[in-house]
Amino acid sequence: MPQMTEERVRAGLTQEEDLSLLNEVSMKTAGVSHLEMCIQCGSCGGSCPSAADMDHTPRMLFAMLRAGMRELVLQSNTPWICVSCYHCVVRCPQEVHITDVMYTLKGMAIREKKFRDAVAPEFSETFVDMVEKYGRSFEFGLATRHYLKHAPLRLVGMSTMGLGMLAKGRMSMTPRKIKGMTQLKSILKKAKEMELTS
Amino acid sequence: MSKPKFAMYWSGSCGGCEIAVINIHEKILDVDANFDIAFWPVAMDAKVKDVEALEDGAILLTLWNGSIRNEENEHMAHLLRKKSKILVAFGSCATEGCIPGLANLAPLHEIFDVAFHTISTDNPQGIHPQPVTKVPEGEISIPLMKDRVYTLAQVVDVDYYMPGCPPESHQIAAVIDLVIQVLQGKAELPPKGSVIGAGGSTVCEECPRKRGVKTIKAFHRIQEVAPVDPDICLLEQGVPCNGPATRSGCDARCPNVGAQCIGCYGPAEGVIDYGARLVTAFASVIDATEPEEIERILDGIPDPTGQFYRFNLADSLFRASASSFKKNGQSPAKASGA
Amino acid sequence: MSEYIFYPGCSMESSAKAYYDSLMVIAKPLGITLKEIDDWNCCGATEYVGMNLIPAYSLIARNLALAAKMKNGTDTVVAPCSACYLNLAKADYYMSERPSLGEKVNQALEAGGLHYEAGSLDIRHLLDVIINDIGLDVLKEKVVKPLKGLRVAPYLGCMVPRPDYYHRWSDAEHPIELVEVLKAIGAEVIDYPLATSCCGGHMTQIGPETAYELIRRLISSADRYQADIMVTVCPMCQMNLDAYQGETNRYFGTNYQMPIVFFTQLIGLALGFSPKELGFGTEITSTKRALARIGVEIPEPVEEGGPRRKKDEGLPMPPRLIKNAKGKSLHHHVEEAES
Amino acid sequence: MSAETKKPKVGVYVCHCGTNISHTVDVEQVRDWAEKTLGAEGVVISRDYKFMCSSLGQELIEKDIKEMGLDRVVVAACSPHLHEMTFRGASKRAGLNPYLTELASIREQVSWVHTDKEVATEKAKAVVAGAVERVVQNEPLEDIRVPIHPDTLVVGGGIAGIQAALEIANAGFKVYLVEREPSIGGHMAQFDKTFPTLDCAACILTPRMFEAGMHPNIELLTWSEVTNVAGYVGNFTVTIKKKPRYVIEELCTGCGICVEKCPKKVVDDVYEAGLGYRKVVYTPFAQAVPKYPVIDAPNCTYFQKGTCKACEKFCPTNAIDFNQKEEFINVEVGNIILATGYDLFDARRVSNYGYGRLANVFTSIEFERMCNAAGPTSGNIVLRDGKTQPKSVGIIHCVGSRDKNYNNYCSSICCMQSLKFAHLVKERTGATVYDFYIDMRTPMKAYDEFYQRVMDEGTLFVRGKVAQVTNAARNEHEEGKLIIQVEDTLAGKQRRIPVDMVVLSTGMEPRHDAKETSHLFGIGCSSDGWFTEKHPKLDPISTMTEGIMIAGTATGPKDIPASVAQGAAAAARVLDKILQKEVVLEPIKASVNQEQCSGCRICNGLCPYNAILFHEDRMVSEINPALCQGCGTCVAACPAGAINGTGFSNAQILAQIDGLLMDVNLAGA
Amino acid sequence: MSEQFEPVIIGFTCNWCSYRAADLAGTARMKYAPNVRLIRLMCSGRLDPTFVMKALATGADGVLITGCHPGECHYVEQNYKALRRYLLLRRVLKGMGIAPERVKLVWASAAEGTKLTNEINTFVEEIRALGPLGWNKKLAGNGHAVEELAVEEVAA
Repeated sequence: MPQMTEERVRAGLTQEEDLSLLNEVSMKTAGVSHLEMCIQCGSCGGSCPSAADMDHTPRMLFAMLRAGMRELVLQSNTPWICVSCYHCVVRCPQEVHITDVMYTLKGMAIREKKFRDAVAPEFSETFVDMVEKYGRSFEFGLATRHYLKHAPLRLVGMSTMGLGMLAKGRMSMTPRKIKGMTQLKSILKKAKEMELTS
Repeated sequence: MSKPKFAMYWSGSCGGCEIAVINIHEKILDVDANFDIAFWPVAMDAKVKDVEALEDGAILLTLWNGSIRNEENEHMAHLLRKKSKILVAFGSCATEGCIPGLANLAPLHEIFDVAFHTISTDNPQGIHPQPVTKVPEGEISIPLMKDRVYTLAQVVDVDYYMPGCPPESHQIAAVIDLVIQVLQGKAELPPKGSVIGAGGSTVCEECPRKRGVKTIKAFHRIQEVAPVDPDICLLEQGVPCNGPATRSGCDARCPNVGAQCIGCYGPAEGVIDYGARLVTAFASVIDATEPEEIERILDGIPDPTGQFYRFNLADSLFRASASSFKKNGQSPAKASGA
Repeated sequence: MSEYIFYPGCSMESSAKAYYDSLMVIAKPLGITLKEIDDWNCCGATEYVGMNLIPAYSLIARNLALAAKMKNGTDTVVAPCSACYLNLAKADYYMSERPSLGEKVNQALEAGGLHYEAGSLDIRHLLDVIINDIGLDVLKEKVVKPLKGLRVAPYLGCMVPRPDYYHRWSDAEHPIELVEVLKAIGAEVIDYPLATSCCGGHMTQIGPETAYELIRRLISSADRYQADIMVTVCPMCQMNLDAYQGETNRYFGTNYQMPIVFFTQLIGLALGFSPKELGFGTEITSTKRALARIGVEIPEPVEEGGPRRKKDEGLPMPPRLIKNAKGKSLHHHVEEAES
Repeated sequence: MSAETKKPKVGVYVCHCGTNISHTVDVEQVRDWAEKTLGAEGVVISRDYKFMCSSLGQELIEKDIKEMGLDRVVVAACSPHLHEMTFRGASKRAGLNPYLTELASIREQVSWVHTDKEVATEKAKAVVAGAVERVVQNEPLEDIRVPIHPDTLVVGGGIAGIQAALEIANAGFKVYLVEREPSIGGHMAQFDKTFPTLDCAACILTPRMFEAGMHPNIELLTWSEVTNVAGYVGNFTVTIKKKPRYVIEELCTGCGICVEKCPKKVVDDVYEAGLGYRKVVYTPFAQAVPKYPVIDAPNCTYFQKGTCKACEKFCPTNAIDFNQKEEFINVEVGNIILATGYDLFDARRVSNYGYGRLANVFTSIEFERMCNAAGPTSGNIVLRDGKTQPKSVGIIHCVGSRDKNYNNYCSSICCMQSLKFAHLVKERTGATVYDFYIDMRTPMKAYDEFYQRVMDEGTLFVRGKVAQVTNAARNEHEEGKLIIQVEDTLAGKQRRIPVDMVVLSTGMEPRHDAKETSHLFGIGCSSDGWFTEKHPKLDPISTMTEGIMIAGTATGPKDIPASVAQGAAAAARVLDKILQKEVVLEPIKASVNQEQCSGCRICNGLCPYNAILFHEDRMVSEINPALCQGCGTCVAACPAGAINGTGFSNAQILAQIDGLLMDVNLAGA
Repeated sequence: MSEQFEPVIIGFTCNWCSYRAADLAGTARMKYAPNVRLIRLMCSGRLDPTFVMKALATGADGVLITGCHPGECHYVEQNYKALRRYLLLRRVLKGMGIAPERVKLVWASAAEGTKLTNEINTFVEEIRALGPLGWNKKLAGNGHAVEELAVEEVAA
């Protein structure tokens, strides 16, 4: 099995059948993840502002990746709790692209339908749908569709705030669509065909 | 006792070398006094068949001036080699290709195009020379061009080399004196393969300009340096003078009159590639360490290849540029008429 | 006059309208010309990159490709939104760091007749442009109404100083840029520890309890240090701290009333523009009380809240490390004490 | 052309190196090919052997030289850096000039780095052909012998430099010991206790300092710096700048009255690490060697304002001299030992640990001074307020070390230093001690036992790299404390631990001016800034530059015993050279063909050793072989082709190119 | 020809840095492309442009020059001289119609075995992409008929 050296990642040299779980995640992550360089120091888990709500600290996830515990990793809520604050990234002594690895794990969990709580994945999917439909994000549509599905009660609670936003002109009830939707669609279509190791 | 035979031949070159020989003034009488001029088309009528009729080695000394550009040149080189005891590559064209050698930067078809089909050529019918042309009287042919310019030594064995474009007349006179002394048993010939009529060092040796440790911040074309200091090394003034790498023997003619050496005497003794010496010499004295700064300074030499190989391209390690090797049906045999 | 290619981002059209309005108002006096990228699309926020790789980066790169077409004397793209800034910068950086990604993204872009050469644009956040291109001196010069007496908590959030691919910021955790800008417009800037901690990001949508705790930490810290107002450079941060403050209060049984506005809004006030044209009033948590403190009268200097360094007794402290924008440390001086 | 006069007789010897080479290279095939194909180039015999470097292998070569009259030898084996000397020695024993033997590296450059046997074998042939073509052009050379000056320069008066100086001086040879601070002693003089024995640092160091100060063979040059180094092994001329002390050493008795009377105090950034003050006229510490004080001119009131002169007024021996100027002296030495030590990592760079921002975060060196009875707190462990004893202390390992954001290497001493701190805190305050580590590294004698002792004392160990130290309290319990936020990786949970004091175990860094120093002495320096050893394992105290040794932390982090051992080892190497009285240099030198030199002077500015001189009278340049280091830059630069470089001549290299490309041209033919 | 083109590359190494890096790569059993054949010089400053031209004219497809990092030259600063010559040499090569990318200068310290192997691998791929130079074959032509040889176009 080829080692996931930095050179190989940069060059995108891989074959799916060669990949261990660690290497697979590394390959699917933007940039050079340096995941294999983790020394398990815990500076990520220590830095994380939302670690308290995670079932595993990021460090543990990396150890589990190394151990090939695919199911456990993809079921973990950790990537979904990640708030993209990048504290761990700048503190990591090994320059692991931790936040980007979290994104990769989310994507893998969605594709393999391994996530245990559907709220976050479906929020992402809704968001992506909106963007793919209009080319821009549509907060009102996103919020209503998301809350209707997952937190109808919260929608009621939130409505004061939402109405406030509407009243103050901070939320539009109609989406804005970009002109080049056809172009964007063909770009995304081609991109989806090419997903690195799908 | 008959006098030993002398020959001089002019192949691919401008003819300046022949003039240089004539420029030795009354010394030319010594040639006539000591030699029987067997073959010298510029100076007297002669036929190739007369040369062919000579015994091999019948000519004592042949001065060959010119590069090998076509098959006729090559044929004559082989002929005169066979008939001569001593064959001297005379002048820059014969020794290193000289200006004709710069043709090696372009493919043959481009050379033909430039020669026959550009605005500077008066050729209203667009005539393109053919190797063989049918005329009512039969077929006439002209010699085929070779793929590139060769030096004499690349085609036949050469005994001595005499550089210069052209060789300095006083050097020619000195060589003739030497040969006459050898004939008279008063001197010995130098070892085969020697460069004669020149020094072993480079032009700086003979250059009177003052020189110091060189650090160069910018290169300029000489006309952009105003005024050029008449007493200081040109290179130190930023003028890319080829003198440091060019064989001595010309008495530093150009630097003496305020022009930079352009390198007609070719490389110094033992040097393999003339241009490489200039690359390393000029680069070594640049006063910069950052790549961007170095590049900026190098921009002051707009055509390094042309400057470093003006006389020496055909004898360089590369011999020619990549494009001259291009396969494109440029040979006159294949080029169709206009 | 400095000209920039401008990527506003989706929020600027809606939830962060005040940011957009105030930016447009202050741009002219500060000499900033913004050429909006024609037909830009959403950067994908933190959601799209969490779904897939090539499509996400192609989505971002479409903007870069469109921006590159507009290069005309300037190759700087300015984004006011932290997430947009980071996504654009990240795509540019990763496309070079990992050429195989760059190639694939470009193959996708070609399907739309576009191409982007990684590294050909300079992607910068608005704050960076204001402090480094316009400069504090020019900013100070333009101030007509210094915000004397307004205690401001600078809140930079996460995605501007981190991960900072091109080392533009003085520090990833305690950067000085926003502080300097706020000082330049005369505000009293409080030194509280959480200026670059997280606002909760998208957790307000998908895991509100997590988000509320993060919001509480920020607001309570600013409050403890007696800030009148918090200032942000990011639509998401503003939205979370402002619009979800009520929810947070309900969740923890607290009663914070900490207004949060965009730094461009405060610059606008200092430059003499009216609150209305700067978008004041669109915030959910009212700025009324805080704003009343300025421009009315010169308030007494307020006792600085929070821990204070004692200088005259005890053991000497090393001077603070001041780093320049490239993160290099400037040499420190010898502290003197006459005996 | 000289080779054509007499056809050379080359022997080729291909080594299996056990299976190190033969595993990937078909050695027999290379052997046969060499004899067959390279016959035209002069190869008359080609052999293979299991271990060419063994005595039997060498005898094989010697026998062939003697019996077959070989005049050139190529050994295809390992890197010349390993065994070139070995095989040249074999040739020499057989009566062949050693420089007519070449080593072709088919192990490091072929068998170890390639996998395909066929391809590797072809490359090995090319490498052998290159060496054969080259060796034919080799010329016999004679080693150069130069006498060694018996004096030695030691740069740096820390424990490694002191040790080296004492060893040499005790053997009866003169040493100049140069130190840029006012006193020798180095970092060790700042410490309180040394791990793991808990010896008092001063108690074990000061006797050595005194010995060095009093030794008749040691000339101490403190408050001095080396500014120029000329010459070469055996014959260095070193220029040393003596900074003005403003105190006449001959008159000063070291009574200390001037220090007492000086009215101005400044923060002592050097000896007290910024934690305490010193006077403007000062000796860094009580046991300083030499005892003479120094006036810190930039901070001195007299130098600033032209008044005061309190020190001058009170000095009983009139030893103060405000007019002193810096002085440059030249010394001749045969060898140099660099023991220039390390700098501490600037902990402020790790902004998430709050040093410089949060008062009660201390660095290790601050903590050392705090623990030291002679330090600013008289040995009391207190908070920044100077009085409050901490009830809980957190000690953080690896600050600035093992971290790609700062230094990627392990500073090697921090674990033990942290354990020592933990012990001292416990011993002196009884406070709760937390020790945060990534990996506990205690590999030397009695080190792990010390770890266990500290564990036994009740220090609470947390395995995790601390994420941040903050004063942002989240609850009452954290209020007013420093909170250490960390993932306890053994528990798998994030923890926030409130403490009163944090000690950062900061790592070692190369001296900030290490690069300049390496240039000054012409030695190698890694991109980090640590000096490069000649061989990291087998010759850790030598450099690539003959005559210059390195010792102590200048080459990388190490503890006191290792530094002392290196100082002694470097001294032993120097003594070895002194006793040999002369040194043999490889005859790789450039020389100018005086006939061909045109005097263009292009080479003149290229030599960093000023070995090229220009004769104005004859208008030619000439190279001083004693100064020439053999880099060959001038050889490559000469536009007239008038400079020849022995050992790496144009003919040799061009022939090697022909050989390396032989297969390409054979295939084309 | 379906077979992959295997370039032949001559590498010039400095005795103090890159040659030792190559030794280190060997000792550490790092693997790299076998296309590069190394010549040891005492310093990159010894590199005469003649050597590069000779290698290219004699059949090499590329030349790799390696030296100590700027500021780390064993002989103080001679690597800068190598850098200057290299930059001018590239211009001359371009004039000769040879892609200047066929000659590459990289810095590698004695400790950088990995870097050296990476540089070698990268360079081999770059030369592979450029295709054969085959100057020796070009020169071997008989002077009459011009052989069919692929000639690279060099942008002006």
